[in-house]
Amino acid sequence: MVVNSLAERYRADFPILDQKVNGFPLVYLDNAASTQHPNCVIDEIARYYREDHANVHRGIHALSSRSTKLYEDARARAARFLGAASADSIIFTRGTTEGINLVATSWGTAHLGPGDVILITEMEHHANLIPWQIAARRTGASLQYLAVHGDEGTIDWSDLERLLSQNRVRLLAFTHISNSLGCINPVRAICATARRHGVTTLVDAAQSAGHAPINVQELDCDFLVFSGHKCCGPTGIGILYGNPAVLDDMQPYQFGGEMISRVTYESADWKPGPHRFEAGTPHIAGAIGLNVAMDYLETIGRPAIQANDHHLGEVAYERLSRLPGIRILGPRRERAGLISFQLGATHAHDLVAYADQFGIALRGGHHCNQPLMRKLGLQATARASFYFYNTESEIDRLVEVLEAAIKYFGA
Amino acid sequence: MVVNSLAERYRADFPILDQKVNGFPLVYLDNAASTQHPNCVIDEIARYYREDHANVHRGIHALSSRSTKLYEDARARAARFLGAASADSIIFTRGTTEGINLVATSWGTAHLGPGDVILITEMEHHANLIPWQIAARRTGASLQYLAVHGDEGTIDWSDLERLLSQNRVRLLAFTHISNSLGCINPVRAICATARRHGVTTLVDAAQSAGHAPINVQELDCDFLVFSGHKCCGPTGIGILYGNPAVLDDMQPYQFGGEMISRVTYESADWKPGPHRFEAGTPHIAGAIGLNVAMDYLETIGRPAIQANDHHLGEVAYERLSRLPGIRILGPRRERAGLISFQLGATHAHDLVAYADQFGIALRGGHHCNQPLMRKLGLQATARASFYFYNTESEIDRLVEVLEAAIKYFGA
Amino acid sequence: MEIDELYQTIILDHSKRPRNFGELPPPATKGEGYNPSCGDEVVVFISQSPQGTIEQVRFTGQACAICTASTSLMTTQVKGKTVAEALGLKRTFIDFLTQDAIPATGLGNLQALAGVKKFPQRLKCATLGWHALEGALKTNVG
Amino acid sequence: MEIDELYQTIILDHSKRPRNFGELPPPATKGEGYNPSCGDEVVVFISQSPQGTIEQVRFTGQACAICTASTSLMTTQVKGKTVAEALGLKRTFIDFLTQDAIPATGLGNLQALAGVKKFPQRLKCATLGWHALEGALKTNVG
Ligand SMILES: Cc1ncc(COP(=O)(O)O)c(C=O)c1O
Ligand SMILES: Cc1ncc(COP(=O)(O)O)c(C=O)c1O
Repeated sequence: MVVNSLAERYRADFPILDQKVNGFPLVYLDNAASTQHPNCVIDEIARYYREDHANVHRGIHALSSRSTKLYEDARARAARFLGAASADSIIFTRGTTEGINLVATSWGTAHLGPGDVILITEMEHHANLIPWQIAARRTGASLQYLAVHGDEGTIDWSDLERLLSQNRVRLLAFTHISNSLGCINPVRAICATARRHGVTTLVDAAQSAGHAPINVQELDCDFLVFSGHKCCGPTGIGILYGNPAVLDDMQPYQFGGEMISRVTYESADWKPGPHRFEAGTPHIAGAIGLNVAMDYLETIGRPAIQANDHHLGEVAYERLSRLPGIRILGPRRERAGLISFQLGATHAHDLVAYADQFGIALRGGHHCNQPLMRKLGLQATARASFYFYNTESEIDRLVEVLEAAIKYFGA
Repeated sequence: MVVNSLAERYRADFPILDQKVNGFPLVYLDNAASTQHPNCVIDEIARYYREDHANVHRGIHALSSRSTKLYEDARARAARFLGAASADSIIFTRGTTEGINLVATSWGTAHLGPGDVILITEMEHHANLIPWQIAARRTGASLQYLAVHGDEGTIDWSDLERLLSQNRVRLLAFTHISNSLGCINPVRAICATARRHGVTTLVDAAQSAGHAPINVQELDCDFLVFSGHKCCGPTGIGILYGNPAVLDDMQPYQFGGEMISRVTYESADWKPGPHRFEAGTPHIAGAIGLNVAMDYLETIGRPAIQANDHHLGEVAYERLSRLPGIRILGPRRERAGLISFQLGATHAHDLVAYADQFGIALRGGHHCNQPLMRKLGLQATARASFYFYNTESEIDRLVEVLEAAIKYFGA
Repeated sequence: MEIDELYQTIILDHSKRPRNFGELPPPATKGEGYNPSCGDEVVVFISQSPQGTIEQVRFTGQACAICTASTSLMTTQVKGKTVAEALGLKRTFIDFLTQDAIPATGLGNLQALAGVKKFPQRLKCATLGWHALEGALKTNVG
Repeated sequence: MEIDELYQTIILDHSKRPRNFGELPPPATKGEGYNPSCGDEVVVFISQSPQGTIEQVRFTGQACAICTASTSLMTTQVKGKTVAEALGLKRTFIDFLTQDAIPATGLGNLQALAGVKKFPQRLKCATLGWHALEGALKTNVG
């Protein structure tokens, strides 16, 4: 059975998809790097600049009030999108990377010291790895890893209990969906275990916020981060959710206007709430565009997107696994809508360049997972990643072109 | 003589200006907080999302190459816009505030220590003040101020020589144009003095980059920062220029994808050049929009914009100074295109709310200059700030409405 | 014209000639209100009777017309009330300004601030004095 | 079709059967090239004659077809050249790939990489081996 109902209904909303690349219809399979934008998001950004733009917060004239309202509406929407109890838990960032850096700096500096352990997994994106290496170096804490096993990329989560009992773990940071393995980590169970041990948790939801329903209160995590551009939103904007219990006593990350309460030549103190973490003029148009993107995704429904992802992921796995010499990373079942693979001795760069000549956009490289790639004995993989506007026939097209590539580059 | 040639030629490019606010034609005089956007900038952002968007750098498919090219073209344009010798000196940030925080953290931590002095002026925006308070606290350096004298806001720059001789000053950070006084500091002479003493310089060009020609090689500064949204560009994007001599050995600010060279589970090292300072997916659409904005400003010509600013600034000074009970900050002549004032006992908030009822957008408050306001015995001022699309008749309208406000709130 | 909805005659009157302006000496307690975005500052002083009612109330500060008038009007309303009544009035007043269709029952002159409903940016101005009052009420007499 | 411009027959041939593949023992010097964005890695080994010409050149590594072929072709071209000649050829080659209308004079087989001009994202791949060569040439024999 061919299930393409989401693509049938929503694909036309994405003007960029309706183009030819190198003479072939574009098949955009690089969604894990960045998704595309529906007309409603693009139009709202333009409308905002045409009708409402002014700086926020400090102004009481009409445009400034409108901008402030739109900006704060976006914050309230993000709270609903994540199931947060209050908009005060929502901090606007540039994206996932900045969110994690903010936590590593502001929370890390205050709560980590010699003897403490930061625990992450071996499958973390560089964004959820290097900030912790640096935090460890700065504070004297040590960084430990939950091991990833085999090409399936399994983590033995029962190990977590042991590691948390035997070490003074202060923070557990892990990805919800792996951007190179496509596996889905059991966030709720993991956070529950961490909670029992009094360990603070950070969930990297870069690959999941636009792909699966998320409720931070049910997940019971302390921090959760994602990027707008990976869920139909503008570039340069992202969200950091912080549990009020941890956020309230956190020091600011950057310093400047908007975030202060009282400033003298000698010292300054800070506003309460999320504003403390948003120094300077924020990316107003970004927040406003993200609001529309989140609204759009809610209209489609993230459970439907998730089901579609699973389906496309499994279909891709089935069809790609028949290719001679292919090595696929990640689990066969219950996988996210992305698939990372190596094809014989052909280098990922050549595959991606080849596919591009037929209009197919893949990504090739280490996907910001260098240490994991090295551990798996790989330098690079090619990756196809889907969103709800992709179709099964695009997967067929991918298989066709990969078959041709095998002939082209084969010995 | 009424000189409105720039407004006559360019005002129609700004769709937002053609609207009524509270039944009156909008008179937008809040440009120091954020400027408006010409159609070409808005259209390019939309075009980018409709035709070319993908993540940059890591990809070799067509959309990603186009995005990367557009993004790097913007960097090259910013280098030309600032007269920098190489695009490698240009770092994309969220804005002025982030640029200064980056320098205060990455440069400050490495170069400041007990006994060292950071020198700034008393007229700095919170963005160029609080980061240095924090850097001083973290490194044991001390923060000293060049005094501002009187309502004119004069700084006795001859004092600089003395301060630099008598103290171990490591960094001199100062604003080019003051956002509350409207005075213009002699950047070139200041940087030359600092250079003689081997002092690193940072120029806050938030209020000047879009208003005056800037050539970092002629100014001979080490760092210069500005925000896109204050010069017709998108929100969420800004530029940090760094002199290669200081940039090359600076440590990164944030950590994650795009900025690394080699990563293992134990450690990581960094890419050379500006990429080292741009962790994670950047604000691609922001950089691309800013490119168009800079191009647009170059077409008009910043010398012309500067002359227009001076003219509007002096006209405003003349006409406002006739109002009874007015107190105007900043110099009478050679002023930038902004004017900050207090009107009798009427609080700035009331003035601004009143003006808004007649379609005039002013800003009221401390303009992120709390300590300076306190020093001048003020809590808040109202501020009118101009750009090339403003006209003299808008100043007349402002005067009219302020006269009515005096009657309305007067004792 | 809308501006007159915000600055009703009584508001302009109270802002130009604030009632109960001044300080109270200890053992009166005081509470401060500060609005960082515009610099408004008010300090509210109260003295309580042995029965726990508000005996005297005064305020000082530098603030915009809305803030000054709202604080001035507040002082005229809370005198003689118990702590609980005063805090109840604060809630009613804030609800009146922030929620739709809340009747102005019991608000008296404070109704004059109804215009703030249309100017949400001024909400902080209109409530600053009340927050200072709450501070003063919650300060224990030492 | 454009793809064949990039992967000319000679490129595919050199990528599948790289020439001079392998290591050279000391006192040969080596230079490394690494492209973080895709993981391409090459190591180039050279030994010099007493006259200062390149006597032997080998390379190892794991890289894409463009990088492997370009490095393989490079090894066939620089053998017997002086250090200055080899570095000059590097410059000519890079200019050829990055600038318009540069004639391919003296590039020989290296011309097969002309397709890279249309694929600027692959420039790093095509030049990585040359950077490694430069590293090897500039390493002092200890
Ligand atoms: C002189 C000056 N410096 C710094 C800033 C901060 O700029 P941004 O808020 O865009 O980071 C501003 C603008 O508010 C300014 O006027
Ligand atoms: C799992 C994961 N974490 C973090 C990131 C970094 O996101 P960004 O580049 O938007 O900051 C990505 C995307 O590249 C990702 O896939």
